[in-house]
Amino acid sequence: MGIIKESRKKSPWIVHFDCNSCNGCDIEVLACLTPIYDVERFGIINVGNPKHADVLVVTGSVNYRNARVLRNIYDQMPEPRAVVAIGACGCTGGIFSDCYNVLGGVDKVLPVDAYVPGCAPKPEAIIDGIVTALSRLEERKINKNEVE
Amino acid sequence: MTEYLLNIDMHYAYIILLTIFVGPVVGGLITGIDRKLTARLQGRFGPPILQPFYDFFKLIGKERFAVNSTQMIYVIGTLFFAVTALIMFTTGMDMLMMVFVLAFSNISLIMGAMSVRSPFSKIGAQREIIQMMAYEPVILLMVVGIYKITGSFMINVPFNSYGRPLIADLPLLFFAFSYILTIKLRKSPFDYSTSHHGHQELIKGLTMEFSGLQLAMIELTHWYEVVLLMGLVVMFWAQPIWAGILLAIGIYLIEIIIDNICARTTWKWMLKMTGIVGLGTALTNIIWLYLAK
Amino acid sequence: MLLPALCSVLTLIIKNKFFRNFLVILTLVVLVGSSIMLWVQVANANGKLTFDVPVNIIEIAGWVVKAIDVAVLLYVIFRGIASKKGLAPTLALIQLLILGYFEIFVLKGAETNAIFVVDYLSLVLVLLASVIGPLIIFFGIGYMELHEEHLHLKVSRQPVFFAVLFAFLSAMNGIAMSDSLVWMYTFWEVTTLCSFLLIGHDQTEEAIKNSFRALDLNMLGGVAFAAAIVVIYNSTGMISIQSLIHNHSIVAGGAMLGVALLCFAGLTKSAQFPFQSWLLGAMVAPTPVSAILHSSTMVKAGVFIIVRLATLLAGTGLGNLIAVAGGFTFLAASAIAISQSNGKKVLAYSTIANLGLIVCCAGIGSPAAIGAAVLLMIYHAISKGLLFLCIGTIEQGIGSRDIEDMQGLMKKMPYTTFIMVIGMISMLLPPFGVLITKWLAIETAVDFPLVLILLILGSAFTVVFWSKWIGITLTMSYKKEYFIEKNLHPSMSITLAVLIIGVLCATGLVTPLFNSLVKPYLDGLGYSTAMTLSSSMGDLTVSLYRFGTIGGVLIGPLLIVVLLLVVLVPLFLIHTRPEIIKPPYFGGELANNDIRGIEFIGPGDKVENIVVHNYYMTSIFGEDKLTIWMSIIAGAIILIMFGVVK
Amino acid sequence: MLYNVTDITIEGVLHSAQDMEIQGYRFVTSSCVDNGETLDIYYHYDKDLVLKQYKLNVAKGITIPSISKVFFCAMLVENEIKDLFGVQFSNLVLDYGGKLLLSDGAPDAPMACGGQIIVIEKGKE
Amino acid sequence: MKTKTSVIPFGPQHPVLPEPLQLKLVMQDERVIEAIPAIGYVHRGLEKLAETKDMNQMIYVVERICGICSFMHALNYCHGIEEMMELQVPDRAKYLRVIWGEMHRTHSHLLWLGLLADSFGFESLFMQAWRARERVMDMMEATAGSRIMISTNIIGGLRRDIPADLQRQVLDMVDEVEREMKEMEQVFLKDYTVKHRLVGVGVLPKDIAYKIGAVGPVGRASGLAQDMRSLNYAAYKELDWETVVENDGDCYARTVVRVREVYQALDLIRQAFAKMPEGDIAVPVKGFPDGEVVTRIEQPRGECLYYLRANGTKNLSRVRVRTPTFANIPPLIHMLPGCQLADVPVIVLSIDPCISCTER
Amino acid sequence: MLEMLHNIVKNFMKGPSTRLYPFAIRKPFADARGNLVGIDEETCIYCGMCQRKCPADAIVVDRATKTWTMNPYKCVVCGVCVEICPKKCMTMGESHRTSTKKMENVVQQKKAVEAPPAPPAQE
Ligand code: NFV
Ligand code: SF4
Ligand code: SF4
Ligand code: SF4
Repeated sequence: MGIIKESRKKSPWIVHFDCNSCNGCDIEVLACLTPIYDVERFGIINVGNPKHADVLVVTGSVNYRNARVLRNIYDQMPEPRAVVAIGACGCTGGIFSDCYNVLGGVDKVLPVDAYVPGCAPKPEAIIDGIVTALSRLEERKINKNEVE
Repeated sequence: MTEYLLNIDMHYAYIILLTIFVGPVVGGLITGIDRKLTARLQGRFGPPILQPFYDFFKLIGKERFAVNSTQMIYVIGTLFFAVTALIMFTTGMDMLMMVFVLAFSNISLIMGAMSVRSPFSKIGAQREIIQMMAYEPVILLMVVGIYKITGSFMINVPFNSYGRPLIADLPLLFFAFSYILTIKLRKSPFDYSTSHHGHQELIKGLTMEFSGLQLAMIELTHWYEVVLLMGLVVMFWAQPIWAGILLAIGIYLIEIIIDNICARTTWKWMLKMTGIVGLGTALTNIIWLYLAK
Repeated sequence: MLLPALCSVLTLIIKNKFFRNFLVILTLVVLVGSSIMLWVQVANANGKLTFDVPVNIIEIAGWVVKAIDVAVLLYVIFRGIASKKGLAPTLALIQLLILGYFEIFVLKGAETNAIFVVDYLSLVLVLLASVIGPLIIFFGIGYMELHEEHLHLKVSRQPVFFAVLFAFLSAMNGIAMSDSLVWMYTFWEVTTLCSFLLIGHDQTEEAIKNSFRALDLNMLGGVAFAAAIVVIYNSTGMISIQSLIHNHSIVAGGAMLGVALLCFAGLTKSAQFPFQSWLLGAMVAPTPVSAILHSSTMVKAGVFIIVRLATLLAGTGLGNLIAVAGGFTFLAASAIAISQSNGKKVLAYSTIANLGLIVCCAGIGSPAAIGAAVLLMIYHAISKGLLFLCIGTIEQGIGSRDIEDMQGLMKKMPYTTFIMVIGMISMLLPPFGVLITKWLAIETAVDFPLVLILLILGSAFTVVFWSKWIGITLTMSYKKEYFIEKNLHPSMSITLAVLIIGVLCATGLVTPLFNSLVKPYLDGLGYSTAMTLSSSMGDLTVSLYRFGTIGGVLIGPLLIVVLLLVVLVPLFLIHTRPEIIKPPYFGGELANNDIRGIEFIGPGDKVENIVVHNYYMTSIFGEDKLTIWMSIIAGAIILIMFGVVK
Repeated sequence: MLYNVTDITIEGVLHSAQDMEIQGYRFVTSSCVDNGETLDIYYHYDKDLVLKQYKLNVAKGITIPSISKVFFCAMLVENEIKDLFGVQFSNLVLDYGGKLLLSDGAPDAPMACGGQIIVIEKGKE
Repeated sequence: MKTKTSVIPFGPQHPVLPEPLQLKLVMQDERVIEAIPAIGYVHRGLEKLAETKDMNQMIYVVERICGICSFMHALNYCHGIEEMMELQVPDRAKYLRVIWGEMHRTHSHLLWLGLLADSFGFESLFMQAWRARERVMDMMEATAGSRIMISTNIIGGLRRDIPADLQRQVLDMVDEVEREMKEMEQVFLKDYTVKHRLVGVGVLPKDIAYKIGAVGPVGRASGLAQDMRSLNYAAYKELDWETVVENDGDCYARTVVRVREVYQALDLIRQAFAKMPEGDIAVPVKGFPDGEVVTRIEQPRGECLYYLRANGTKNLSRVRVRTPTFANIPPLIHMLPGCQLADVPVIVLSIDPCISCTER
Repeated sequence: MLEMLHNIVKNFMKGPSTRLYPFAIRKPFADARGNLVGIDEETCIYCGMCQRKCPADAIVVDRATKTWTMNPYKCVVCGVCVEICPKKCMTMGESHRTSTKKMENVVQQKKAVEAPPAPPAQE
């Protein structure tokens, strides 16, 4: 299935979830979609719906409340899927890692495939990050859950 | 005529095969060009033209998961009936029946969306029903208008035997049809039930709960539908055929432009406007035909 | 025809349940058998079976009939006065007066020598009444048991119930076959009375109120009918329907008023706007009653008479107006149905709408339209009967007839739901009969722009309420424990099965059906080349006499595709079976991985239930808003109708 | 510096709010500070860009009357104080039950003094 | 007939909400009859960090309350401490603060205009707004070294100056954005479909707006002439500007207010450059503050209140932030009931919600 | 409805304004804070000033082993350390740090001392 494998890399649809992000990373993710950076060149669309998405882009650190949401969104994405953690917060919690309501980086909850450092990372860096994560999309892991 | 109809020979087999296989290629290309052009209109670089196909193949290769085990049946239903409608079109059958079959395709999708408990897909389905309520009458009136001047419901008549371009007699109906084309193509300002860009209150609405292969098939259905709708546009200027194709290209361009210069409105507004503009013009045209007789 | 009447008496007497049931079943079988026999006879008699009876017997029978009639009217007056309702007795009184006047002062000589004439149209009605009717009664055996259980009745009122039902059926057969208007009128009144009794069967306050409403409106129709007889006889000297419809020239003048009056009676009986309210009220009755009223009998009697007169209506102003009235009812009822969440009411409105469509076709009166009307009568009867029974079953299952409560019904009562969904689809989608007739209707209505628009808009609305309903029943909730369809009474499940098979067969056999029932009728009317629905090699084409083939579908090539699909789809489905079942998307706040997809975590971390209802758009299509306006418009149309015939 | 500060007692909370409402003040917000044993709660009001503060000093554990009946917008900040300082409010119009900002797993009343800063990953560096 | 109501969760993950905010919507058909917001998805608890980070480090923390109004948070914080310590910030720094502050306002409003366009499905307009915004971001990077967290505020002044050649570039940017804004204004304020989505939607009458505590553009669109810039901070006293007020109180009025504020901000940048004196950009800070202070400044979304309490050590004992969105959520609860589902995103966005600000 | 037409036609005529990153990389602005590259091991005196001033606690300076460890995934690129360093031995790069699949610390050590292998920042 060469063509499918090839296509996977050419059409990574993203779903963006803002955990504890301060919006800085957030708007930089959105800025990637705008004419100046236009990630649709790579087939990237922000679909907003985990069920359609291939790449989960997470900005910000994880707290007690959004951890369950993050988990749930990830659960609803079909394999193959990748997770990109954006910004210092997404990677480790950054400047907030000492806060009482911060669990830490995204990797506390999900397996992360690419870490994008910076605060806030530039759109260029975010594009890099998504591209880095693409290799994860090539292989398709099957997670056998119960089938009704 | 009856002879012609009843004669099932290889001729049909070829047409059917051609429809099934070439249809989506054309549809996909149209979508690709649409996306590229849209990007350019927004001052972006845009995706490659083959992007829809990448998307399609990627979706096929995704993990198959569903919210319930019946979803796939509805998806097959919608795909099948869309293909059937297109086949009915290419083999020149009854237009009215084709419209019904197309509606069935749509209803199948609605059923699929309603078969899950997700609020977004359910509300999307409700809106889709409302949209259907808005555009079905116009399409039916279009069919009637065509019947009025050609004396037949058969699609092959305007293509083969009726000499004049339909648009000469049905300019207003053509306008009404282009108007609802925006609804059918799910373009702004009428993309209520699902939009190309998921940034609306229902996210992806109708297609919310379909993923992977199912979504790919819905996309495929959409391509067939696009081809069919464009075919209907061509029908308005079927002789010479290139004029019709030019017409279709022109209409599609206008659709893209409209998509880019309009905000999404609300369905109440759509109902009102389709009632006034769509039905109004279509009716005017038909009444005019009656009077002209 | 006498058989059901006899049986009616018997059931009344026999108190033993088992024996009664046996009797009911027996009668049913005989009834079905005899109606099929009748078909054979009709076919042999070249489409017109006349029962010639010696004059003296007619005399006697005539007196019997008149006696029945007077008895009915007196009973109505009695009941009306007993429960202090003024309108119905008054109307009954008027009828008595008219009738008396007619008998004494107007009528001269023998009425007609053939009291019963069965042509294909009558045959259709007889078949409907005595095949679907009995089936519904059969269903009623199981249903009524449960029903009475629910009501905690001490003394079973079933004997009365079945007796009335049978009386009803015999009256229906009477309507279908009588040739004399007077006879028909009698049976007409009997159906009115029976429906009154049936609607009031549960004896609740609402039931009684509604039964009187039904009585009032139908009595109004009865007055019209009675008046029609007088008018027609006065101007043409005829009282035989057959001679009436074959004498276009005679009915030109004053008799047209009579025809209009007959149509008026038909409109009331078929619950067209503005007379729809009785049919809606009839929903309080036990479900088999609604089913029987809506599908095969009562209302069908109404449209029957209009279809009967269709040849007279064709091309006249009256006909056009009737078509408009029908089309308008179709539109209005469909629109209001959108705002209804009570399943039975939706069905009721849909019935009204479909009857509107039939009336509309009859009003157009062109042969193709008549063909469509007859076909629709058949299909509608089967599908609607089925749907009513389904909803009755469901109501007993889940204790509600509200559409919203049917969420996930597919998991709760798969058998019934499956059948019901097919039934609903058959009302809506290709390739089922109702749609085919709708298609025919549109194709034939193409010369009447106003009617056409009404039909087109109406069918758009139809799509809305059906698909909402289908959608909601198909919603899946995931737990097996929801299954509650354990002890379905055999009579109920069998009936459903038979009916759904009927729906499927009738669909698969459109052309044979058309050719053996409808086309002969059209031929009998003298439209031999009027319309053909040919189906050589499975293709369906419609030809109209003026245009030749105007439309058609090549079923052949499609059939190949379908066959391929039948093989491929299961394979495909197996191949693409979902690997995982996952809950729906709730914006990320799904609670406890709830696979049913009901719970989400709301504000303050509280677990709450998601509720999604269908849209009813009450602000646009609300019953209370539309009914008045629609009724006013419809009333106006009817007034104009009488204006036209003047 | 802080100007226009008036001290009030717990009885004066509602009264001062009603007073402010009558005088046409706008409720800006309240701020809570933990002094160890007691809490300072400031009610900030504004009129024509001039701030006016009421300062309430209460011991911990005392239920404070909510002013959300007077100023609906106080509902949010009172819920927040409830979350972060563990203060109870009576008659809240919309009560999130201590779950406005925090979820299960998060520390109780984290902003209250003596509440340990939860140091995650400190040792790992 | 009994009324049928649907209950659905709107968010927290939802593409029209760039940030996690959940609304529990109770609807009848598509008419919302009740809306209850749930927040807490972005709560970090950074006010507590004041106890471990010293007051200088705290600048970078409060700056990261929000990536859109980051500079303003730092400004408010620094301004508070300067007031406590009675520091006299050099004039040039004051003007520079105005410039960066207004650049932030410009980009924030452009961002909002884009998101608004997106919320009613006007993708090309979204693209245009964000393209214009990108020019501001470029200048931010050129002048301060970073696009979002420009981190130029320090207690007592600023870290960075804007040299003359950059000033010219910034002015070019101002001209260009103004040009783009003129084009977009036509669409935002005149386009039929856009007006159809905005006019009369989410109406907040003046008295209710005041009572319920609406601030910033939301308040100003309802006729409340309150703009914290007329308080004495930065150099706004020396500049010539007027509070933008509209009276309709609907989403359209809010759009108008923000569009006009973009022009106003651009104008203020020009003025500030013209009036900016030469000189130092920071004063040295000695010692630690003591006491308490409340400062308020006008952020893009409205009035932001800082309550600071210091105890004479390098750590502040309390930093309390009340952000404009926090104040604008009650108006949101008030506006949503009665609207259509399709208008929910528009109304939610019309307060320009910034959840990370709200929850800190 | 036609107000936007003007704009999109203009967009179309002007051609895309997209920066074709990564095929064409724009020169970063002067003095941009792209990423904290690291220190000059030889100049650094391992005083720990940067560690104390860093708001994100991203730097750990070990005086004893003369190691300077920085977690680039925690650093918020504020530039405080660069400014505060008494030796001005740190470099702030103008371009951004690229993303990686694993997080790794930047560890720098005075040459004289044996360098321990770089441990991953997190599991
Ligand atoms: N709300 C808010 Fe802010 C602003 N303006 C502020 O304090 O953006 Ni995130
Ligand atoms: S990394 Fe920086 S910009 Fe990104 S969310 Fe964290 S603080 Fe905000
Ligand atoms: S402050 Fe400079 S000299 Fe001191 S340890 Fe850090 S890098 Fe080395
Ligand atoms: S740049 Fe800022 S955050 Fe990064 S190491 Fe230096 S001081 Fe720490």
